[in-house]
Parts: sequence; C-alpha cells; structure tokens
Amino acid sequence: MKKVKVYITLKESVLDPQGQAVMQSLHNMNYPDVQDVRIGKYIELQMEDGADIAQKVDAICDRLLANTVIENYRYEIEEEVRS
Amino acid sequence: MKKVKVYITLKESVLDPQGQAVMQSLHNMNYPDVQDVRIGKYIELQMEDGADIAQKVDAICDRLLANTVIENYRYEIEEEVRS
Amino acid sequence: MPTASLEPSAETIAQEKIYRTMGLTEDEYAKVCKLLGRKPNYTETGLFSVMWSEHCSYKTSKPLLKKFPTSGGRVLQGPGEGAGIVDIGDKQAVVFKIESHNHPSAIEPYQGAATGVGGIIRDVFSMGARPVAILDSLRFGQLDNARVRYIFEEVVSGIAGYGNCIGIPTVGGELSFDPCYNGNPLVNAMCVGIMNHADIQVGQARGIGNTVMYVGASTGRDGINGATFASEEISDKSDEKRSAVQVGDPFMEKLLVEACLELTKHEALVGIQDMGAAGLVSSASEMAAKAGVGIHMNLDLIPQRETAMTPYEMMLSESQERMLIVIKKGSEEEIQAIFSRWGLHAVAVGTVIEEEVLRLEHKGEIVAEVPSDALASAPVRHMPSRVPETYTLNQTAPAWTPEIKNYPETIKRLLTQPSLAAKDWVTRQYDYMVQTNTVVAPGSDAAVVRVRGTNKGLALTTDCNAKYLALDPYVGGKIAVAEAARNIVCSGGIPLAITDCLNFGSPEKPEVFWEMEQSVSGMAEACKELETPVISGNVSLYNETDQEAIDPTPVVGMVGLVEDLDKVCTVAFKNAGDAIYLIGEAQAEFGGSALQILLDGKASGKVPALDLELEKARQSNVLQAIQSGLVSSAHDISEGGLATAIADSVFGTSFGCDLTLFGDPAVELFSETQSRYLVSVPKELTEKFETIVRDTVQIGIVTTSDELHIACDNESFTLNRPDLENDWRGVLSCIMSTEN
Amino acid sequence: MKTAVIVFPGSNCDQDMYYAIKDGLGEDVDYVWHAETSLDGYDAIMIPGGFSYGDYLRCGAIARFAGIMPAVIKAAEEGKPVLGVCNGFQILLEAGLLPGALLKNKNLKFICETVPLKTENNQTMFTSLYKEGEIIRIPIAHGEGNYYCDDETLAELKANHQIVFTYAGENPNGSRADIAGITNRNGNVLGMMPHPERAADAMLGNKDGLRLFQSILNHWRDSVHANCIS
Ligand SMILES: Nc1ncnc2c1ncn2[C@@H]1O[C@H](COP(=O)(O)OP(=O)(O)O)[C@@H](O)[C@H]1O
Ligand SMILES: [Mg+2]
Repeated sequence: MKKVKVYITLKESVLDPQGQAVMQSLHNMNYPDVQDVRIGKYIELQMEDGADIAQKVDAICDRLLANTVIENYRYEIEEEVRS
Repeated sequence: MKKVKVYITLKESVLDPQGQAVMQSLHNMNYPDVQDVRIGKYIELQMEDGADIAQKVDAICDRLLANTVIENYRYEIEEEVRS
Repeated sequence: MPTASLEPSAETIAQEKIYRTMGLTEDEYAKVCKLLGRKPNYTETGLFSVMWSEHCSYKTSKPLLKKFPTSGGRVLQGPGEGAGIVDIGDKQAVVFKIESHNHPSAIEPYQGAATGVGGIIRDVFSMGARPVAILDSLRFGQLDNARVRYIFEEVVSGIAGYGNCIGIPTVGGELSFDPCYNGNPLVNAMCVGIMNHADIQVGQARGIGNTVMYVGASTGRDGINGATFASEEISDKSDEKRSAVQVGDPFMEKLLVEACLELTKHEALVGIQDMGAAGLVSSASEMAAKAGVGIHMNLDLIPQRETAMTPYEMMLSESQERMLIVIKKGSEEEIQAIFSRWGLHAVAVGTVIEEEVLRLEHKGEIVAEVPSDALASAPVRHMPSRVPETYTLNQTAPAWTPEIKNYPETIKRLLTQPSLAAKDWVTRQYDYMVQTNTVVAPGSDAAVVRVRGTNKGLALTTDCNAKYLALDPYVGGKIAVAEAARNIVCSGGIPLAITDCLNFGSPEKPEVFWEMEQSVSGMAEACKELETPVISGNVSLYNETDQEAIDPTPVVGMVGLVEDLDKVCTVAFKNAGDAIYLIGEAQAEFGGSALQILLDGKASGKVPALDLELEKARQSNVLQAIQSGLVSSAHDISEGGLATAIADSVFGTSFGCDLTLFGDPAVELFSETQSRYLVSVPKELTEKFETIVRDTVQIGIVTTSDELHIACDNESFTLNRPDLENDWRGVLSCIMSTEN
Repeated sequence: MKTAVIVFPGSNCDQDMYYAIKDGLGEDVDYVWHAETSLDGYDAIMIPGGFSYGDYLRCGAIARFAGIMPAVIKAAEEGKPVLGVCNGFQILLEAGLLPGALLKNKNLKFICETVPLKTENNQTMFTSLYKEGEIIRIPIAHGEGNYYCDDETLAELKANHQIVFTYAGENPNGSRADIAGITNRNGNVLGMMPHPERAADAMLGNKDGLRLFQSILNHWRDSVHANCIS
C-alpha cells in the first residue's frame, strides 16, 4: 500500500480570489509580512502498489483531480508507514 | 523572503464527504486500487523573513488558515528561490 | 454482562460515581438501577445518560409543554413524531418543524449550522413529505466583536452550504443582534414539506419479526455525547468537547431524501425515523417504545467509518445523514434495490422482537439490554420557579418617553441598526428560488411558496421579539404568536398552526424557569385564541455564557394557507395614487421598543399590551380585505413602529408617499402598539375597504416621487428614499466586509 | 420537440427545467438518469443546475464521467441543441464541450439574485427571440460562476460571436469580460450561469427566460420543416 500526496495549485496566470481574501484578512489581522497567498488542494490517496502506479496517478490527476485549464499538479508517492 | 507551505488536513475522526465522493467516482472510473481519499488544503504563503517567522506561521494557522476544531495543520518554511 | 476492555465495570461506575460525569444525577442513576434490577454497565449508563438528557427527554420542559393546544380541525399529527402535519385540502398536507443547533454553532459555526439544517430536513422527509422550504431564525451578539462576526458569517455560510446543495429553498427567517447572544448564538432552522395524506409515515417498529435496517452514511465517532453537550452551558471547557461537532454531507442527504421518498411509496415500509440527537439509541428505542415492542440489534452489522468502535460509541454517535427503517420481513432485497439506485447502502441490522427491550449484540455477546420504554421516558423534573426582581421593577417603573429632536435623523439611525437593516447580505447567500415555487421571496412579511399543481400557497414565517420577553415573558410570548400570525395574514394566508423553538437559559435557575412558564403560558393562550395549535417544536436550554442567560427567546414558526395565489399580498407599495391606511391607533408604548433600545441603550418598563380578541378581529378583517382583492400592499407594524413599516413599503419600489398624521409624532412614528397594520388600497376600492376594515384611517397616498413627505402636528419633514434605502441596504455588507 | 433533462445524483434544478419545458413551453420532456447511455430520440438536451455529486472536488468534475456523457457529446456533435445551466454549464466545461473554466465568485460567497443580462448574440438557436443587445432579467444562484479563460480563448470567443450573454449591471462574480453564457463554435451548445428556467412562469413574476426555450422550439420546428421540404 502506498500513500500518494497530490498537490494541486492554481496556474500563475489565474487569479486566486480566495488567496487574495486570506491575504487581506492577514493584513487586517496585522501580519503585513505576508506578501502573497495562494490556495490549492492537498489530496492524500491510499493506493495499492503496482508497477504502473505513477502512470495511474498521472491519469487520475489529469482526468479527475485537477482541471488542467486552470490548475497544475504534482505528487509524491510514499511508502505507507503501518502503525 | 520565505515560501511557507501549509498543509491542512481534516482530523482523522472527521467525516470527509469530498474524499468519499472522489473515491466513489474513482471506483466508477475503474481505479479500484484507490482505497482511501482525504482532501485537504495546500496553502503557499510568501512571507518576509524574521526570527519569529515560525511563531507567526503558527499563529496564522491557528487563527485563520485552519479550523482547529476539525482540522490539523503542518507547514514547511523554505528559502524562496528567486527566478 | 461483559464490557469492552477499557470501559469501567458496572461496579466501578457505581462506586466512583462515573454516571455523574456522564450526565446522570444521583436520583436518575438510582432510578436506572431500579428499572434494570441491577447496576447498568458502561454502555447502558451511556444510553440512559443521553436519552435522559434534557435535549432528548424534555424532562424539565415537559410539564410546561402540556399547556399548548395541540389539536384542532386541520391537525393530522401533533407533537411526538419527527414533525407535525396539517391538512391543506385536496388530500394534501403540510409538514413542519423547527429545531435548534445553538451549541454546536457556538463551537463550529459552519458545520453546526449546516448539520442543524440537515437534521430538520430529515425530520420532515421521514414523515413521508417532500421538503419544500427552509427558514432560519438567527440571533447573534454585537457585530463589533470579531468572534461574533466570524460566527455570523460562518453560520450563514453553513446554512447556505447545506440548503443550497440539497436544493431546498431557504425562503425566510429572522436575524437580530443583541449583546445577550455574544457567547451563545441562536441558530434555529425550520423545514416545511408537502405530502399526500396517503403517504404519512410514523416512526414505529411494528410487527414482531420484521427487519430493522440502517440506511445512509456510515457511523463514526463524531458527535458522541452531542445531546448531553446541548444540555450544558457553554464554557471555556466546551472546546475540549470538540468531538461533539459533526460534519454534514448535503449530497448524501439529497440522495437520502430521494431514496426515502421512493421508499415511502413502498408497501413494505413499516416505520422510519431519522437518527438525530443521540443517534441509534434514540431512533431504535423510540421506534420500539412507540410500538410497544423491542428491538434486537447486532452492532457488528452497523456500517462503520472508523475502526474498533465500541458499542457505546456506535450507539451514541451523532454521525449525520442516517435513517433507521423497519420493513416487512422478506422484503430486504427490494428495499436494498431502491437505495442502491441512489448509490446508498441499506443494511439489515436487527429484528423487531416481542420482549419490550432494546438488546444489543456485539461480537457474539449481549452488551446491553434495557427496557425500550424506560429509555424513552425519562423521569420528569419539576423545577422551582421564582419571579425575577427585574420583572417587578419593570412593571412598576414609570413609563419611558422618548425625546426626539431630529426626526429624519432618528429614522435613519433606527433603520441602520443591524437588527433592522436589510437582510440582503444574508438572503443573497441562500438559494431562495430553487424548486421554482417561491412566489414571495425574502423581504416581505411572510414568504409564500406555491403548492405545485394547485393555485394554493403556503405562507411561512418565524418570529420572536426577545426584548419583549425579557421584560415580560407572558405578554412577550403572546406577542410572538400574534406577530407571526399577522405576518401570515399580511401575505394573504390563513394562519394554520405553529412550531416553536424554546431557547432559554438554565432551567435550574428559578428565574429562568419562571420565564419558561410565563412564555409558554402566553404562547399557549395566543395559540388558543388565534386557533393555531402547536404541532411540533423543540426546546433548547442552558443557553448561557459565564452564568448569564440569554433573553428568553421562544421562536415561533408559523405556516398559513393561501387559498388563492392570485390574492397573495406583499409589503411593497404597488401603484401611485393608492390610498395609504393605518389600521389601529398608536399608544405611548415604548417598553422594549427598537426606539428605546436605540436611544436608551436598553429595554425597560412595560411592553406593549396585547388584546387577543382585538388581535383576532383585526386579523380576520385584514385577511378578508386581502382575499377580496381590495388591498395592494399590507405590512404589520412591528419593530421600529410605523416609521420602519413605511420604509419597508417603499424600499425596492420607485414610489414615495405623502403622509399626514395626528398626535404626538414620537408616538405616531415609533410606538410599537400591537395589532396594527399599514396597508395601501386602490383609490376606487377605498369605500369597499372601509366597510370591511372599520378601525382604520387614511393617512396619505402613494406617490411617484423619490421622496417621503411626512407631516405630524408641528413636525413636518422629508426623507429621500434612494438615500435612506442605500444606507439601510449597506449596513451588514459594510460591517462584514471592512472589519476583521 | 422532445427534450431530455439529465438527472445526476445531486442535480436539484432538474424539476425546474422539466416544468419550464412542460408547463412553460408546453412540450414533451423526460428525465434521463445519469446512468443511461443513449439520448436517441431526443431533439434537445438540457443539463440542469444543482450540485452534481455534491460539487465536491470541483463543480461538474465528477459528473462528466457519468454514463450518459458520451451520449451528450454525441448529441452535441450531431448539432442538437444542448443547454447547460449553472452546474450544467460547469459540466459542459469539464467535459470539454465548451472552453474555459469556472472559479469561485470573487466575493467567495454564494449569490442568489435576479440580474440584468445583455443579449450579445441573438443569432443563435437559443436566442433568436431576443433582440440584439436586449437587456433581460434572469436569476443567478451560484458559488462558482466566475468564468475564466486565457487571452487566446477569449479572442476566439469574441471573433466567433460565442459570447451570448454578458452581465449588464455590476459583474456579480468577477467573470472575464462579464461573460454569463457562451456557446461552442457551432452554436448548438450553450452554457450559462443564469437560470432561464427560473424565469419562465408568470406566477413567479418573470418570464424573460421563457423565450430562450421558445427559441429552441422555433429552431427545431424550422429544422423539421426544412427536412420535410428537402
Ligand atoms: N435569517 C434570515 N433568513 C432568511 N430570511 C430572513 C432572515 N432574516 C430575515 N429574513 C427575511 O427578511 C424579511 C424581513 O424580516 P423581518 O424584519 O424579521 O420581518 P418581520 O419583522 O415582518 O417578521 C422577511 O421576509 C424575512 O423572512
Ligand atoms: Mg412583519
């Protein structure tokens, strides 16, 4: 079993109203040091291992998890640590 | 200038309807290998450096970014690579 | 009886008085022991502690609730089931109920409010009705407090998030702000559904040998002890009870609505109930107790979201979007097919048994066995009551009289109080149009929703002026019901029945209990006189922070029937040249008025008097005039008096008015004397109108101007509608967008 | 004309669309379940609003994998009118039948209100009964209606007259170029955030949306007529 961590971020050219709003609040809350905020998604998948796992993750991201018109994605495949 | 990467995840016992819906859809799309999906947030902050940056990030997460009633957060502070 | 390894034994629970931390009193624990004939184990103690909590058992409020009239010509189902049912003709019925989610919303406002909406919707469709509308009655502290703004913002988002997604329009409600709610917001949600008489369902587990099925979301550890929590005061320690917060899944509930409505048409269905507060234990024990049977349930079969859940956790979990159904033995597969079409699982988890017990099996052992009716019938608590000193003081205080120098300025200040300002900032976030039946959208006295396929409509409102109740809970309780009825009448509806949500502080305080008694008496009397029985309701006690109770806030949700949709009426003026009439005379009654709070900073003195006979007569006259098509617009005079009523009637229109009043201008414009209305009538119909409504005077006409000219004795002034409206509309969005 | 209203789990404006066509237009209409695979026999396809699959992840993202979607794509390719409203628009974008994407409203809140729209193009099968430039009032009700596309796409949309409706008053959601609705290149697939089906009933006080459905009906009648003659 693997743990796959997927990070989805808005493309740079796309305005991020949510990030802007958070930044505005941070300024109001007196954190002027924050100069930019971008909000994306962080998705964890538990997947069965297999030779083609990377390919599968790519396909899953392309087809479902990310909308490549506006988003980029990257991911890491980690060994699942059993507790 | 530092880049702070914040990962916000739902606490384990908290229901994740989004993750459930995505998993169901992955199964329908014929990816039965995916056994669990949890959806969280990934936030990037650009912040001015300072001795107390970690403290500030903690405060920002506690006060605004994460809803600590149902969410956990962790973060990494990275040197900003200037392009 | 065995217990899960880490749980304290029955002996330990008794010796170390663990039952007390679980919420049972000494007396209650003794009674449990007596009922069982032995000491309860951990799971059983848990079952009793939630089922006997105030939230589930109404143990302190039950004696009061008996005062309410609960039956009447049209009532098909009174209190006791998921929701009440009232006949609306054509073999159709309206189903409704209101419920609080105050405590969860104080801790996690988005999810607290969202799951409050989800819960009340389940109550309505579990009766077999299709939910057609939601109303929300909201009260928050002062908006200059950042935490209050956060709670306000998130509560509204949560209601919107759930209601919009599930596709039920949120068509009305209330919104007000007062420091007494600073630490304890009130979030009450009401759901209204429509059904055919033939489809009425009950939450009963009839038929020995029948199958008990579990449908909907799987069970997790969320919300364990939520019911007990809702019966405690909010304190700093509340944050530690965070497991008490559940997350809602409106998508799941949408599927559940559709599947359950399909199910209600199936002859194999015997009973259905939602798993609300106290989840499985309350649904199972109530269904069994009502039918005089027992249920044997195998907990290994309960769909579980988390690993290693104990019987205690499973039984007490408040995971959302779950239903318990009882079906005829042998029809399991057919029923499963209905649910699987909607992507849901239905699992057989138990059987109806003759012995009147709730018997729980887990991993091959019986882990709990308690009489089903014992769980559902907590010992009633009779609380002492005492008249608060403040009440006596207010009754004897000299009447407060306002001193007004600048009338236009006072009107503007009044209209820009957050409680009186436009609610658009909130209602714009609600999909109030989905289902395309919303004939009157938020912004008028009552919302009106069409009954599709007929020319009838339902008029819906929630009301409660807690300031009146704070001064005089008896009269205030009467007014809450009367005002709701006025709002229905102004929309062209016949008041049918009410649901109520009794929000109070701790009943253990004699003064609070007195407020409860008085409020309920007042409401009950008004319900009797106005012939609007109470068909469902909810009690939310312990609404306190740092020992300070909220103002008594018994919210009234009322439903009326509009028999002819072509005669629907709203507050907005419709035609220039229409005559403006005032119905009822103003007295110098300012106790608890919006003007008093604005100018004096607090409510004091005697509240406006209410004569129920006069109230009823006026209502029937006004309704008759509306039904006869004589009225262009109608608005009751409530908070803020005539001044705000006039403003409400011109806002959103392109009209102005010329008004001439006689008497003390402060009284004429701002008094909150009851049973009064502002209506406009087409010129050619004024004579007919005056034959139906007698105690009325024409005070002016509707004009095409942007200005409101008002003359009263020596005062005469002009208001500019666009300016005033601009200020009024901007209040909430301004507060909510600029500060942080 | 026989119309299909596609029902996804979580659709909630399906009935509204159904009644607009049945009662407003007086034409034949069926609900078609998302798991069906054929739309043969239907003359027009409606993808209604709502929250398909809860709109979890991204609006419309999950719905586009439903069993019915290949049939929707086929109908679009055959030139049948395909209308996606609100969530339906989002699904059409996710399915690639229309260009661009929708982001959260700029104020980050759900917005429900009736807004003025300008008819930018009345030469489509959806808008022939509106006048060029006509201002109509149609309700919006969405949290993610902020239309986004890149410069190149925007230029194409303009060049091909694919922008059919724009917000005529204040832009409520921050959409690019005030876009409220666009068609594909062929002009037979229309996606729009505003809800014409909510403005198709006099009892609710607004019939501005009904003409959109009447336009579709006229187009269908003309095409049937043309087929008969040929
Ligand atoms: N929280 C809310 N949710 C939905 N609608 C609301 C809410 N608060 C107020 N409204 C609507 O705003 C309008 C004015 O409310 P209000 O001033 O309380 O009316 P009234 O005094 O006549 O009861 C009503 O149509 C009411 O339903
Ligand atoms: Mg009113």
